Amino acid sequence: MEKLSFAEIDNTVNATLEPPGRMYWTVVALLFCGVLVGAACWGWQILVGIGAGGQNSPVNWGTYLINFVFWVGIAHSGTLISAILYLLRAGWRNPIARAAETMTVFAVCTAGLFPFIHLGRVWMVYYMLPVPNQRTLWPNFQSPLMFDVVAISTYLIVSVLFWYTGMLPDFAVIRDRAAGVRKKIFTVLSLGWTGRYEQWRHYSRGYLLFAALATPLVISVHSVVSWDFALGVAPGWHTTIFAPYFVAGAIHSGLAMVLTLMIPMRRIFNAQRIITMHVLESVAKTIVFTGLIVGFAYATEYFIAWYSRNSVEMEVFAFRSTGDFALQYWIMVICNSLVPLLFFIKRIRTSILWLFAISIAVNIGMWFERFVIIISSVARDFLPHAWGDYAPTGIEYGIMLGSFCLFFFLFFLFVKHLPSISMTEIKELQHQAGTHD
Amino acid sequence: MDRRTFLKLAGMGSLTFASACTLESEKKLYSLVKNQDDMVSGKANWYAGTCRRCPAGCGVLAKNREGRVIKLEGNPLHPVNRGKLCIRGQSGLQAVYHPERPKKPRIKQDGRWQALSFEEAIVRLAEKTRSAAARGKNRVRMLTCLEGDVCMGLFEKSMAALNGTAPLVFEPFSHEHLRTANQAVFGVSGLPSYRLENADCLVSFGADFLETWLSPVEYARRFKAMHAYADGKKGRFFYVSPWRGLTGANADAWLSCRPAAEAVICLGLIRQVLARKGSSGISTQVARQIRAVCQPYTREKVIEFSGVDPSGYDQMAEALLRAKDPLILGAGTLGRGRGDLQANIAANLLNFVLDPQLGKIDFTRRHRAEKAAGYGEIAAFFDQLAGNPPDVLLLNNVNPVYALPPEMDTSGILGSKQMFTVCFSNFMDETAQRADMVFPVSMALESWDEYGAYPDLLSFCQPAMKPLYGAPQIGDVLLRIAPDGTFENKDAKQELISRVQERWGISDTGAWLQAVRAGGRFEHAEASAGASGPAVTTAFQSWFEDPSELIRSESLLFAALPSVRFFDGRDAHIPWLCEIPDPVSKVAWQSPVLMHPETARKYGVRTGDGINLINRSGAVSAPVYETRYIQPGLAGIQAGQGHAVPGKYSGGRGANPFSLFSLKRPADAKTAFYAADPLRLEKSGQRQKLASTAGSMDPHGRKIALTMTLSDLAAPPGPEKHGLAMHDFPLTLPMPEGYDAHRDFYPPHDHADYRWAMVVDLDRCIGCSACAAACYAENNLAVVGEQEIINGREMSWMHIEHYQQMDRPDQPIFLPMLCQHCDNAPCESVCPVFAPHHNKEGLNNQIYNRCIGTRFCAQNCPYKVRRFNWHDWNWPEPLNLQLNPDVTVRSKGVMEKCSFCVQRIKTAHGHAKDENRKIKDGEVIPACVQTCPTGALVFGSLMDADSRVSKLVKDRRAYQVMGYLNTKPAVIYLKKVVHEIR
Amino acid sequence: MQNAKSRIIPAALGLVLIGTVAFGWSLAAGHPAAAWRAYLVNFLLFSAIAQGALVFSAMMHTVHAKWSRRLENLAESFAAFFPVSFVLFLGLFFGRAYVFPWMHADLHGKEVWLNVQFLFSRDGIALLVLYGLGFAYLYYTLWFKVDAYNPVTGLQLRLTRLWARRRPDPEKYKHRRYVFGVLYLMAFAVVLSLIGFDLVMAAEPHWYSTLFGAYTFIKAIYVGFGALLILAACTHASRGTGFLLSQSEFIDMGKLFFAFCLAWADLFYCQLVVIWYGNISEETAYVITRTMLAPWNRVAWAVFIVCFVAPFLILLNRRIKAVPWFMTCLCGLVLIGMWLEHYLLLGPALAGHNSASTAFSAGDVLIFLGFAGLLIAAVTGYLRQFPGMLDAAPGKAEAEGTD
Amino acid sequence: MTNHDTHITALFADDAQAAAAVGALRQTQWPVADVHGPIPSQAISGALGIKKSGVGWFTLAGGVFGFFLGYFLAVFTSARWGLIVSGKPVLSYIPFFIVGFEFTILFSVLANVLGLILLMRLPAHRDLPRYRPECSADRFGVVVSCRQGEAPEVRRFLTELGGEMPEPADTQRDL
Repeated sequence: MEKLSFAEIDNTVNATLEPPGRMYWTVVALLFCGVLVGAACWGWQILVGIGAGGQNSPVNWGTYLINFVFWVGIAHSGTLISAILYLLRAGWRNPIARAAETMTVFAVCTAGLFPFIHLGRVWMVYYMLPVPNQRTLWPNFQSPLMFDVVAISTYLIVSVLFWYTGMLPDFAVIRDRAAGVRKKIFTVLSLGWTGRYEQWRHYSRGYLLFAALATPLVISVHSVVSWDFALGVAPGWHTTIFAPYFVAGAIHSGLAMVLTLMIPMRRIFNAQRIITMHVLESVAKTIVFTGLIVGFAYATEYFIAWYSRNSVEMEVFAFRSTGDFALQYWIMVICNSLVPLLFFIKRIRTSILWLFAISIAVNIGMWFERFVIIISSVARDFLPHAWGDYAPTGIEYGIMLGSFCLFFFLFFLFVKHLPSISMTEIKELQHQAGTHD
Repeated sequence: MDRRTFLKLAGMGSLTFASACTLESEKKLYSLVKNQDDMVSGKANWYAGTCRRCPAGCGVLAKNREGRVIKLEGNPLHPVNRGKLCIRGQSGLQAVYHPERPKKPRIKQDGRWQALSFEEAIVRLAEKTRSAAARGKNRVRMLTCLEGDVCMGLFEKSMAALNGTAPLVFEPFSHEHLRTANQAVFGVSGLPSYRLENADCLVSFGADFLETWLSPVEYARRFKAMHAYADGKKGRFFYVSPWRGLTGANADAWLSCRPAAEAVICLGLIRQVLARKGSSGISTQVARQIRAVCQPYTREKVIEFSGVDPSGYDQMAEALLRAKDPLILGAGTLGRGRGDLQANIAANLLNFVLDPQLGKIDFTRRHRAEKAAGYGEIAAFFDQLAGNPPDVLLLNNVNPVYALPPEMDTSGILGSKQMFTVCFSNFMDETAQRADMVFPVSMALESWDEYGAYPDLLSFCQPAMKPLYGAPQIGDVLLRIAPDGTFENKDAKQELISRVQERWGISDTGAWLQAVRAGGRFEHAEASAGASGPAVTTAFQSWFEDPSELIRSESLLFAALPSVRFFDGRDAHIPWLCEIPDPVSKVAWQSPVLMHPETARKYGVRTGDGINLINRSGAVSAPVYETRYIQPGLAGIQAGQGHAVPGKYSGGRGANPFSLFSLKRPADAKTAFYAADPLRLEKSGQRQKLASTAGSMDPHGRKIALTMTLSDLAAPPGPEKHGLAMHDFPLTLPMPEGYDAHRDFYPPHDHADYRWAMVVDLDRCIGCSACAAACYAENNLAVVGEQEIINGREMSWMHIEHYQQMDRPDQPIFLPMLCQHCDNAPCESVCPVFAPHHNKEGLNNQIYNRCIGTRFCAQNCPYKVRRFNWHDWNWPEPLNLQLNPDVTVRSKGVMEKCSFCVQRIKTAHGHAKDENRKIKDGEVIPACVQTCPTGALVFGSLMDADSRVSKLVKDRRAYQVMGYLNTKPAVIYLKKVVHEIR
Repeated sequence: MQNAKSRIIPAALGLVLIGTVAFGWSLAAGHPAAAWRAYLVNFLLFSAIAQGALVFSAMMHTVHAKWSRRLENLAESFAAFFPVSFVLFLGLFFGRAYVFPWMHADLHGKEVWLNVQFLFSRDGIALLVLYGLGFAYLYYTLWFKVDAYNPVTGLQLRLTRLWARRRPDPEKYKHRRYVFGVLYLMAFAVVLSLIGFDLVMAAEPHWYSTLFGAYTFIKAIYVGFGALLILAACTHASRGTGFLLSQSEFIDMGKLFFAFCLAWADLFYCQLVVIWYGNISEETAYVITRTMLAPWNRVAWAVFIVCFVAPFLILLNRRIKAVPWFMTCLCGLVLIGMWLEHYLLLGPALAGHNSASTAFSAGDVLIFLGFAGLLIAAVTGYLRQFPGMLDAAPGKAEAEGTD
Repeated sequence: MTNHDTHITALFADDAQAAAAVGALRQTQWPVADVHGPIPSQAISGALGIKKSGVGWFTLAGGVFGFFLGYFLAVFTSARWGLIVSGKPVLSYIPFFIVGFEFTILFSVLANVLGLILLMRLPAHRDLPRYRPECSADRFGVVVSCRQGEAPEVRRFLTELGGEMPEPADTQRDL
C-alpha cells in the first residue's frame, strides 16, 4: 500500500464529514419512505393477523425468518473483519474495519426487528423476557428461540460497544479539527481522549480482549441461529453440520455485503488510496474461501442424505433440487459456491465491476439459501398428506423492502456523520509499513 | 348401557323445561336469577330427539347449555344408530343456527319480499286455503318431504278437510329402482333392510351404503360387523361400479365397469352360480326363467360388455361361490337410469339364487323411505300443476327446483302467477325463491314430532330448545289453516300425544315421560318376523334387453356421484359440511369434475382446468379433478352443490349434476327414469386452484398407514423389533416402560393416575369424517372458507388422511390424524414460553393465553396437526350460539390443536371427585370417539391396566405413526387388515 | 550433537519393533479384534497428525503469514510419514473382517456405498491424491529452502537435479507453491471427511452425522499442530541444532493450538447438542453408548477433560504458551487424549458392545508406541535430509518477515 | 517535584524521535509529565517503561461471573416451573450451556468496558489543557514539567532533540 502521511489520512476521512449536498438528502428521504412502507405493512399485519403473509401449514415460517437469518448473517462479517482478522493481524482489514463494524451494528438492528414481525402476538413479546413476576411465569430456556433472544441481544450490545470503543480515538481527531457545535458534540463523544500513553496501554489491551471475545461470540451467535432449525426434527433442518455451515454462510454473505458497500463508498469519497484494490482483493479471496466451505456443506448434506437411506431425508433433498423450489435452489448453488470461484482469476478479482457484480450475486444467492433451507424442508416433511406450498405476499415484500431501506437509511446517516474509516488504524498500518520497509 | 349414557339419560330434561327454557337468558347477566327449576347454569341438559337431516332417522341427544343446544350426539339407545352420528347428523345444528335462516315469514308482493309476523302469515294463509278449498276439489295441493306417520296423518287430515288429495311425498333419493326391482322380483314394493352383519361376502353394484344409501350410520355399523377383523376372520367386500366413492374405497376390491353395465356383470355371476351350484331350492319354472335371462351372459360376453378387469371378475365370482353367506346389494342411491333398475333386479335375482331363503334380507323391517313417491308420480304431479294449476300449493321442506331435471321446468311452474305457492322452509333455496310465501317453521330440534325410520319404531322429536325465532311447527300451521273443527286437538303436540297413545298404547304419564326421556320406544323395533323371503314372481324378464349398446357409446358419459357430505343438496349451505373435505377426493368447498387421467388426456385437460360440461338438458362448469377412481370415458360430479341462490356458503358454489339429467318416460310407462345424455366438453379457459387439503396421497414408503394380511396375522408373531430405523423401530409406549437406556437420552417420567391415550383401528375406520365434524362442533373450530383452505390454513384438529396402501397402489386407506400427545413431543421444548407442555396426565397442553405465536411448535410437529389462527375467524350470528361454553374461542396469533377434549376429561374429574373415586374406563369419551359409527376410536388411560386401550396396545397390529422419531405418541394405530391378493 | 541425533532413529525403530511384535503377538494370541482395532486407531491418529501438520505450512503460505517460516520448515517434515501412512492403509485390508463390522450386517441399502472393494479403491485413491498434492507442494516450497549450489544430502541432490531441468523462475515456483498449497488444503478437507465417514462413522452403519467429516479434519489439524509444537519444543530444546524459536513464535503457535482446541470442542458440541435435542434414536443410540452408558462414559469424560477442559483452562494464560517443556507435556497429553477419543468412537462398534472392551491391554499401548516410532523415524529421517531446516536463518530468496 | 510549576510540550514528527527525547529527558532533572500520540507506539511505551495493562482481570472476572449467572438463571427458572417439555429433563444442562456461554461473553465485555473506563479515567476533560490538538493528528507530544525559569533551557533542549515548539501563546495557556 502506497505511503500516506497521517495528515492526508485525516483529510481524506474528515472530508467525508463535510456537510452533505441535496442529492444525499433526497436519497435519505427516499430510503425513509421505504422504511415507512415497511412499517405500514407491519401495522396492517398486526391488525389482521399473520395471515396477511403467505405462511400456512405446513410452511409456518416465511420471509420474516429468512430475512432475520439473512441480516444476522450480514452482521457477522463485520465482526469477522474487525475482530478475527485483527487477531490474525491481517493488515488489509484496517481500512474497512470501521465500515464493516457499522454494517454489523445496523444489520443486527434490522435483523432484530424480524422476530417481532414474525410473532403472531407481538404485543405479548415480553413473555420471552425473564422478568420476575408475581405469577412466577418464566421463559423456557430450553427453547432455541430463547437462545436467540440471549445471543442476539448480547451480540447487539457487544458490537455497539466494540464499535464505539474503536471510534474513540477518531472522535478525538474530529474534535480537534472541528469547530462550533460539532466540536462540542465530539468533545462529549470522545470522552476527553487525549492519546496519553497511559490511555493507549489500556486501550490496546482492552481492544485486543474485545476482539478475542467477539470472535467466539460471532461464531456462537450464528450457531444459535442455525440451531433454530437444527434442533428441530424436520428433515433438512435436523442436521449437525448446520452450525459451522451457517457461520460460514453468514460470513460469506457479510463479506459480499462489505464489497457491495465499500466499492461505491470508496468511489464517492474517493478513498481509493485508503481502501485500495489490495483490500478488495483480499476480501474477494476470503469470499472464495467461505464459498468453498459453503459448497462443501451443500455437498456433505447431499451425500449424507443419500448415504442415510432414510426415505424422508432423501425425499427432501430430491425435492430441493428438482421440486417446486428448484429454481431457488440452483440460484443458491450457483451464486454461492460456483460464481465466487471466478475470484480465482486475478483479472476478475481485481476488476471493480466484477467484484461488485459478484458481490451482488452472492448476496442474492445467500438470501435464497435461507429461502431454500427454511421453506423447502417443512414443505416436504414427514407426512405426505401435510405437504404444502408457499409464496410470499405483498405485505411480506413490503416489509422486506422496509428492512433494506432501514439498513441503508442508517448506513447513509452514518457515513456522513461519523468517521467511516478508522483514521487511527490506518495510521498504525502506515506506521508499521513505515518501520518495516 | 355405559355410565356416560346413564348420565345423559339422567340429564335428559322433562317437557316442562323443554318448552320453557329461553334464549334471552344469556343476553343479560341477571337473567338466571329466576331460572327454571331443572336448569343449572354450567350444567348441560340432554334431550332425546330424532335427526331429520335424511330419511334414515337416527336418534340424537341434544346437549342444551343455558337454553341453547350446543352439540348433537347419537342416542345410545336408538336402534338405528346406537349412539353414533354421521357427518351430516353432527352438522345438523348449524342448520338451526344458520345465519341465513329466515327469521320471519315473508310474502312476495310485486316481486319484492315483505316480512310478516307468524300470526299474520297464518291468517293470510288460512284465508287463501279456505277460499281455495271452497272453490272445489284439489284447489289446494301439497308436496312434502318424508315425515313421520303422525305428521303425515295430520297433513292428510287437513288436506282432506281442504278437499285436496293427500300430500305427495317427494324425496330426491327415493330409491325407487330398488323398490321397483323388489316389486318385480319379490312382489314387494318396498325397501327391506339388509343384514350385512350376517354376510361373509358382500358385493355391491353401486349401493353406497356408507354415503347416502338407505341408512348410512346403521349400515356402516352392520358393514363393520362383517368386515372388521375379528378372531382371525374378516369378510370380503367387492364393489362393482364405474366409480369408487367412500363405500368403494372401503371395498377389498373395486371392479370398475362401464356405466350401466353392472347388471351384465351380475347376470354373468348368476349364470356362473347356477352353473356351479345348480338351482336347488328354486322352483323349476322360476329357475328356467332366470336361466333364460342370464343365458347370453357368458364370462367372455360379460367382460366384453362391461369392460371389467377379467382377473378381478374371476376373483369375485370365486369368492362369491365359496362364500357361506353371500349378500348382494344393488345400485346406488343416485342410480337413476334404466341400467340401475336392471342392476337392482339382477342383484335381487343373484341374492335369490345364492340363498333362496333370502335369509339376509329383512322384509319386515322396511325403511320409511319407501313411502316416497316415484319419479313418474312426481313428473305427473308437476304436469298437473302445469296443466291445471291449483290455487294454493304447499311445499314442505322440499327443493324440486334443484333436484329435478331442468327440462321439467319446475321453476317455471312454481313461479307461475296462477297459484299461490307456500314454501315451508328454513333456507331460501331455489324453490323458496320462487314461492309466493316462505314460511319458516320450527325445526326438528325445536318442535314436537315423531319419526320412526321403521314400522313400529317410535322415535320422538322434542324441543331441545325454544324455537330460535319463535316459529310454530308445521303441524300447528296446517292445523290452523284447515277449516275449524277438523281437529279435536288444539295443537300438534296434543295431536302427537293422542296418536302415540292409540298407536303405541302409551297411556299413563309415567310411560310417556319414560318414552320421551329415552327418545322413543325401542323394545320391539329390533325384533323382526321370520326372515323367509316372499315368493319370487316372474315379472323381471322384460326388464333386460340387449346390452350391446353399452359398448357402442364413444362419447363422454356423465354420472352424478353420491356425497357423504351433502346428501341430496339440502345441506350444501352448512359451513362445516363445506369446510370438511370429501374423504376420498380431499377437496373441500368445491365439487370438481372427477375424471380418469386417460379421459383428461383425451380431452387435453388436467387437474384444475375449468371446463364446461354441456348436454341436451343443460350445462355445468367446474374444474377438473383427475382420479383413477372413475371409469375412463366417464365424468362425474358429486351431488349436493351448485345452488343457484344467493348465500355465503352454498351460493353459486360448485356445480349441480342434476341439471344435466333429463326425464325419460318409456312407452310402456312402467316407470320413469332420469338419465344424463352424453356430454360435450368445453374448456372454459380459466384455471381454478382446488381447495384440497391433501399434499400427496402416496405414503412414499413411510411408516404412516400400514396394513397386514390375514395370513400375516395367522402366522406366529415374529421376533420383537429392536431396530432404530423407520421400519424396524419397536412400539414405544408413552409410559416409563417405553424408554430404553440405550435409545433414550431422557429419563422416563411418571404420570399422575392417568395417562390418556387413544387407539385408532384402521381396520374399522371407513373415513366417513364424522369424527372431524364432531370435533368442529365440540371444540369451536373455525370455518376458514375456500380461499384459506387453498392457502393451506384449515383448522381441523382431527382430519382423515387418505393414503394409498403401500404394497398395493390404488387401494385407499384412511388414517384419522390428530395430535398424538407424544411423551417426547418435539413441539413442546421449542416454545420459548412453555405454551405447549406435558401435563401430569400425559396430555400435550396448549395454553392459548401464553402462546405468542412463534409457530415453532407447528414447524417441529412431525404430524403437522397443530393449527395456527392466521386471522380472527368469525362466527356470523347466530352461529355463535352454538359455541361450546366449555372451550375457549381462540383469537388471532395463537396456536391450537387437539386437546383430547380436555374439557370432558375435566368434567369426568369433577364427577369422580364428587363421588371420590378414580375415573372409570370409558367414562371420558372425546367427541370424535363418541360419534365414530364403526367404533374405530378408543380412548382411555394407559395407566389403568384393564382399560380397553391398555389391552388394545398389546395387539399385534399396534404401531405408531413415524414412531422411529422416538416421539412416543399416545395415539396408537392398529394396522388395517387386508385380504391377500390372489 | 551428531551422536545425540543419531540415537533417535535407532530408538524409534526399536519402538517400531516392539509395536510390530505386540501386534503380531496379539494376533497370534487370539485377540485379532483387539489388535486390528489398535491398528486402525493408531493408523487414523498418526496419519491425521502428519496430514494436519503439513496443513500448517500450506495454510501459512496461502494467507501469506510471515511470522511462521521456521515452524513451517518443521511442519513440512511430517510429510515424510505420508508414504508410511499409505502403506499402513493398505495393511487395513488384511484386517477388514475386524475393522469393518458392517461387512455382514443388514445395511438397509447402504451396500451401495459400504462395500469393501469400493471403499478401498475410493479411499486409496483419495489418500494418493492428498499425499501427491502434499508432495507437490513440498517440491515447490523446498526449492526456496534448499541451497541448490551445495546440496548436502542425497535427497537434496536428487531434488536439485529435478529443479535444474527447468530454468529457475522464482515467480513460477512461488505461484505453483501457492496453487498446490491451496489444492492440498482443499483435498485435506475432502479426503479427511471421506476417511472419517468411511473408517470411523460407518463403523456404526445406522448412524450418520453431517458434521462428522469436518469434525475429523479439524481434529486432524488439532493433533497435527500439537505434534508440531512438540517437535518445535524438542528441537528448540535440543542444544545440537542452531534452531531457536522466539517467545512470540511459541506464543503465536500456542494461540493457534488453543484456537483449534476450541474449534474441535465447538464441533463436538455442535453435534452433541443437535443430537441430544433432536432425540431421534437413529442418532442418539450412538452417542448414548459412548457418553452416557458405562463403561464408555468414563472414557468420554477422560477425553473431554484431557482434550478440552485442561488445555482450555491452561492456555487462557498467555505466558505459559512460551514455556517449551510445558507445552510439550500439554500437547503430549492432548495426543493421548485423541488416541483415547479414537478408541471411544470405534471401540463400541469394533468390540461389538461388550462392556469389557474399554480395558486397554498392554498390547494397545505397545502398538501405539510402534506407530509413534514410525512417525518419529520418518520425521527425523526427513530432517536428516534437510538439516538446513533447523538452521537459525533458513531459506533463501524471500524477504523474511516478522510479526 | 512540587515546585515544577509549568509544562512545556514539544511535538515530534514520529514516535522514534519522541521516544529518543523521552529517553534523553530521563537523564535530566525534568520529568516527562506525559506523552500524547495519535497511535500506540512500542517505542514510546518502551521508553516510558510502561507495564502491561491489567484490564484483563476485569474481563476475566466478568466472564466467570457471567457464566455462572447464565447457568443459574436457566436452572433457576426451569426449576421454578418444573414443567416437562419434550420429555427432556427439567434441568437439561447440555442446552443450558448456550445460555451460560452467551452470558459469559456479555459480562466479560461489560466488565472489559468498565475496566477501560476506570483505568483510563474516562470521561476526563481536565487533561485537555496540557494536550495539543496536533497530537491527535500526526504529532507525538512530549510534555515536560519544569520551573518557570528553566523553560527556555528546556525548550532549547527539546528543540535540539528535534521537537518543534508550538508558539508560546499556547504554552501560556497551560499556566
